[in-house]
Amino acid sequence: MTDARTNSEDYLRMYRQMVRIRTFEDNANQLYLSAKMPGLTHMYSGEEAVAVGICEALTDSDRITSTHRGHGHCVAKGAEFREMFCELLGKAEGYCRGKGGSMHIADQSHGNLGANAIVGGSMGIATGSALRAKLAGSDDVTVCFFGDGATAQGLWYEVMNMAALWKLPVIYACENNGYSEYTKTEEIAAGSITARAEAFGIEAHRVDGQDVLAVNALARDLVARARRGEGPFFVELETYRYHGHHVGDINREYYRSKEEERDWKENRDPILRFRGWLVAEGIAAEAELEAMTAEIAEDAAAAVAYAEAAAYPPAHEVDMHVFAD
Amino acid sequence: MTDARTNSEDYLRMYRQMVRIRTFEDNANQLYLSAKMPGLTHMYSGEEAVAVGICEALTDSDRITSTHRGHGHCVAKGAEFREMFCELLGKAEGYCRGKGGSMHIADQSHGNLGANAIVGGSMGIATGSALRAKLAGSDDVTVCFFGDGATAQGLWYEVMNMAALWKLPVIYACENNGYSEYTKTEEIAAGSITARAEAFGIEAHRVDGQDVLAVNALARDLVARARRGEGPFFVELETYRYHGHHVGDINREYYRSKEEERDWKENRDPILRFRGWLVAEGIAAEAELEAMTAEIAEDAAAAVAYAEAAAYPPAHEVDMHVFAD
Amino acid sequence: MREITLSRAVNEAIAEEMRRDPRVFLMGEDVAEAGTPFKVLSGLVEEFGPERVLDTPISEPGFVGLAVGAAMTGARPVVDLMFGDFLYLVMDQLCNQAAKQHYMSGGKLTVPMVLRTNLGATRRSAAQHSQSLQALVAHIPGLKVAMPSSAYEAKGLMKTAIRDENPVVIFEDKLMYQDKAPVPEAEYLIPFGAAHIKRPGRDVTLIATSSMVQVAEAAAGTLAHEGIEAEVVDPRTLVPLDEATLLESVKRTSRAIVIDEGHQSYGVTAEIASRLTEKAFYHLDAPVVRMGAMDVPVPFSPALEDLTVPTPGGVVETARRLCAGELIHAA
Amino acid sequence: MREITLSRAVNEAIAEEMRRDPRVFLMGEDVAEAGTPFKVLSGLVEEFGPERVLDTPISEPGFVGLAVGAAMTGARPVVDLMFGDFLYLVMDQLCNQAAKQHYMSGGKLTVPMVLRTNLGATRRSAAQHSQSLQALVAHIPGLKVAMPSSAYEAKGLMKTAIRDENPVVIFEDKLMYQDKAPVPEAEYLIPFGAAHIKRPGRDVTLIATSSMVQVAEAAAGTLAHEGIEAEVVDPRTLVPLDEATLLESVKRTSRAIVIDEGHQSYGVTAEIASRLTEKAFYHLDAPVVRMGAMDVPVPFSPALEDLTVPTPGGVVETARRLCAGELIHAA
Ligand SMILES: Cc1ncc(C[n+]2csc(CCOP(=O)(O)OP(=O)(O)O)c2C)c(N)n1
Ligand SMILES: Cc1ncc(C[n+]2csc(CCOP(=O)(O)OP(=O)(O)O)c2C)c(N)n1
Ligand SMILES: [Mg+2]
Ligand SMILES: [Mg+2]
Repeated sequence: MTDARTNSEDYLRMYRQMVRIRTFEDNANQLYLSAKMPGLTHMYSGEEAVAVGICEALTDSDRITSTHRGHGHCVAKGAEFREMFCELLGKAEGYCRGKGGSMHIADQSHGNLGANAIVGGSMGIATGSALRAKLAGSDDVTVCFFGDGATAQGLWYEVMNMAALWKLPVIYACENNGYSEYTKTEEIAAGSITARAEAFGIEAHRVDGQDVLAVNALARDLVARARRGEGPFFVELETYRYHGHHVGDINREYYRSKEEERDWKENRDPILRFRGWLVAEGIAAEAELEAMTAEIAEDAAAAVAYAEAAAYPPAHEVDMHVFAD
Repeated sequence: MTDARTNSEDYLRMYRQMVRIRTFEDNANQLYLSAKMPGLTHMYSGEEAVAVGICEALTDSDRITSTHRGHGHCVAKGAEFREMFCELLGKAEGYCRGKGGSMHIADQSHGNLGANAIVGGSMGIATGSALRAKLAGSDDVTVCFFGDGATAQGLWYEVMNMAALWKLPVIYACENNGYSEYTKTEEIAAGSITARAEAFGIEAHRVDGQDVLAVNALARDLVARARRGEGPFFVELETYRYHGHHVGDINREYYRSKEEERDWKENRDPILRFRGWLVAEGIAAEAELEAMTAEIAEDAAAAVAYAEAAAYPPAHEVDMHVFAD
Repeated sequence: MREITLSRAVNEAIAEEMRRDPRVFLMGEDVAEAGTPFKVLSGLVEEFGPERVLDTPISEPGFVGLAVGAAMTGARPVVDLMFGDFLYLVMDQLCNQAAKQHYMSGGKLTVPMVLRTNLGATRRSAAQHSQSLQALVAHIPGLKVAMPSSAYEAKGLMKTAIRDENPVVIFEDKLMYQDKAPVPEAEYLIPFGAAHIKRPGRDVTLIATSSMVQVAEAAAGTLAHEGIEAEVVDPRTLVPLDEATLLESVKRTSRAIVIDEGHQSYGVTAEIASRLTEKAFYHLDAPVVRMGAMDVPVPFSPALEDLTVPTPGGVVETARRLCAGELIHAA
Repeated sequence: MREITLSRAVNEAIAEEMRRDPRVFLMGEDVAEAGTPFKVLSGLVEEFGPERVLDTPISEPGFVGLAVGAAMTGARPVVDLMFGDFLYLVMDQLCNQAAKQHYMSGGKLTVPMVLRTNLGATRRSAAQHSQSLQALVAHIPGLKVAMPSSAYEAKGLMKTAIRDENPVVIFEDKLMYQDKAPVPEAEYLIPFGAAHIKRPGRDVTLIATSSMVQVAEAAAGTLAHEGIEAEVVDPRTLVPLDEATLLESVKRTSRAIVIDEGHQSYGVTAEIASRLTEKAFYHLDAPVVRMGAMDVPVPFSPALEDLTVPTPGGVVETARRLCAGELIHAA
């Protein structure tokens, strides 16, 4: 497994997944700007190396829980554009038959237990999935994604305590993008985030979230160890979101500067960095990567077109799925 | 202030307060055993040095929040036996006109914001009291008492974060008596409790909760510093409860041994230890302390008798106090 | 038939289901060796081991969250919430997460979990350990709500709850744990949404939930001596609610009193009374009478606490006036 | 009279009270520079400074707890809870702590705090950002509950809430923040427990809360063209509830529809309908009709979401049938 992920095919797959996320988000943003998408949505652009680096270390039987900023996790865990765009537009062919939308997109088939519109709301779910694995003697691992802002939710400490006491195969992955909504992390988080996990006896790591290889190497190691019962683990991933908090957050200079945004985009972009490396290492030629990007753009455009033309769920579905039989 | 507390008068007052707590609890337990007390109650016996050591470092304008095991804090913060027993028996002259009972006893006049039947339930209240002090420019300090079991409540981490960010004059005092109900602390608390506070940048201390002088010295120091804006602080106090989790918890050998109980009572009793020291240092003679104990016993007996004879609140009070005007 | 306590009945139900289905497990505070403070679960850890009977830290939101995640991925957790008053702590996990997963995922995810908790005042446990909060969860689509009124219902409803594919909240009356009732040795289940006529009568329908069924039955006994035949109906589940049986009874008697131990205002009695009024308006001789707990926090003092809940005496008096036509003039 | 938005009205109310009383302060997520995601509080931090307009971490139970403690010791916090759906997270602090302190302490402690939050679906925000949870808090003794229906009420009720000695929960309709209404320049307060007849009429009473008042008014407009004069009554506060005004109207019109955006079952409409039925039974031509939101989690898809809430068209249709006597046969 470790070997398998170090070959070119895997590198290219990681690259492809990162570009797929970026492309998905660009299209989703466009849908919003052209008033074709109902509601608001939170862009993952800039954070691609986190979702991809981690999810590439997982199999379909491993589970993840996602957040309000969940498209990246969903793509990285194996979801298809078509069902995703359908869901974002509230169409019947969406992953959740249009009932969930962006903030609740889930993809059972690939082990994505769903985005969550309650900050920190999935921390219990992820830990419970790991508990189930342990009780059932199954060796799957669950990754719980959440943002830096979510570390303020008391729930995290409650579930970390149980995960540590019971040695559960769960990895808490904190995407520290420096902000929760319109507030800088340092204004709302005292002390040290890694120390908070360590206080429960949980091994904690910090990693550059813009470096997909570093993220993936760490993730592969921790996933393997978690499978062997050495979990839980905590990882803080330093990253950045390019867009506003949500698609409607356009004027954001009152809380962060254009220079800061430019710096991250120009100097630390996870896709550009990885692309440079792939080319420098001779793993892929520029032209090959261009072609891949173009192909993904076409896929996305086709999926968007499909979703736009797709049908809404029929009225009678409104009171279906309240209860399972 | 610091000096004032090092003289004999203060030592004797601390001793008296510890004996008053023990005596109160013995009477409360008796009331339960003789079926004169409605409901259940949680005995503080064994933990007297914690409440007294800390509350003796406070003034009436300082606030405390208490727990389900709250009689000790109430006495230590200055409450009277009579109003306390009336409250425990549900009588109109109780601190809360009989409406609160043991688990909600509060004594506004001495800054006791009340016991709480929700484990950890007062952590927000204490921190909010400290926030009010800071906003109002007042120099009072708030102490938040809670048990080791309460460290499992997520609320604690949420309020510690805010207390640390805003430098609030609050002291979190964790009475670690080794058990939450019928479970040992180590079975339900991973890692280190002091490290959990430290992770938020909060200065943390551990102290022998059976040594009233050590507790008081630390408390005086931290209270003074908190008044100067150097808070918040965390203190873990190692202590032990002599009775069961509540008065009805009689057969407890399935979760803790008689030897363990005997060891704490015989070798680490906070009252016996302090008494030995007072006599050895020549601060008080045995006879003097005996007399004090006897006087307290009489006070308590009189208060119990008074409370037993006192009137219940009249029926029309049942729907009073739902709303304040 | 043998008689067992409500406590024993719950214990048997869980044990039987744990034997039947290895995915079922139990979690909560002091559920293992201690068997809960009410001793309801004694013996289970000995039979099923500490892996399936998990003592948790005092982290209600946390362990309910774990149960949701375990249920979503194939386990069938039964969670013990020591006091119904702690529901407030777990509302997000229960109502934002568990209740909505199936719907939000368009039917793909399911959350087959049971939250066992309790209700009931007059135990001198004061305002934070005496509440009857069934109305809060009954209001949230996606949750089923069961209210056993005796050992018999407690066993049959618990078994159904554990087999249900949805999150179910069961409220036991903490004052009834030692009450005995006939419970068959042979396995049985009680379906959800099937009200039970506990006592037939023609003059007035007493619809009572959980703890209040005993109150209604005691009242019916007294009323019988006065020649008033009260029918006692136990809905057994609030969600789903068996409207048909309730309506059938009320249409026959023309008079109804709804009794529930939750606070009266914005509570369970309002919903049941409204449904009866909407669908049996012209059969009613007088407005449906609601008897909930007073709209006050539960006071500690015995002198006050007993005034806050419906009593047999109060029900008798109300039924008497209702049948005498006196309540007609009120409206 | 000048017209201002609901958002502006809330802002003015809070600013005026903060100027008047130095004990009043504001806390919540992104309330300072950002002025909340809805921009309701813009400008306040500039006037009152970051000590009185406190940005909190994303710790709802924590900061509501802080507000309770601050209120118990002399401050008067106004807490911003960004979405009404987050109420589940703060229920313990709100319902076990804030609501009960005054009673449990025998009248000695008070908790003068305001929790500002919102309600309302059809914003395409899906199941966890669209709920209308007023029934949950209205059920808990010790909490007052206000439901402003326009900028005018939003200002007057907010000022009253801040001066109240008790915990008050105010639900604003998040779809109405930009709606304008006439609001006097001069100071005014709206007392709690005083319903307002928004539009007089003799044929049917439409009792509507918050967001649903607009729906009722739109329906009344349409009905007027058909010769049906609907009276629109806005209770303005659920706790205390102005029963007298509601009853007076219903006794006059003999027909009532209660409209609220919370889920219908075990919700607000049941309580109001029950009180009307209990006290105006013999004045009613037909059972009081309830129109709440469907008992489903709020779906994301616009095609479904719009079906879940009461609409003017739905109210018109119901009122028409009610006035034509058609609903009589239903019961
Ligand atoms: C419990 C809860 N509180 C508040 C919000 C509103 N909210 C949505 S996203 C967000 C910020 C989250 O920050 P972070 O966890 O760092 O994630 P990021 O958006 O940066 O990815 C907030 C406050 C919410 N959805 N849930
Ligand atoms: C939120 C909540 N959960 C559970 C309980 C039941 N309970 C009462 S006391 C207690 C143990 C508390 O342990 P600890 O905090 O160590 O205090 P101690 O009793 O040891 O003083 C528990 C679980 C409660 N009252 N509140
Ligand atoms: Mg962030
Ligand atoms: Mg303890």
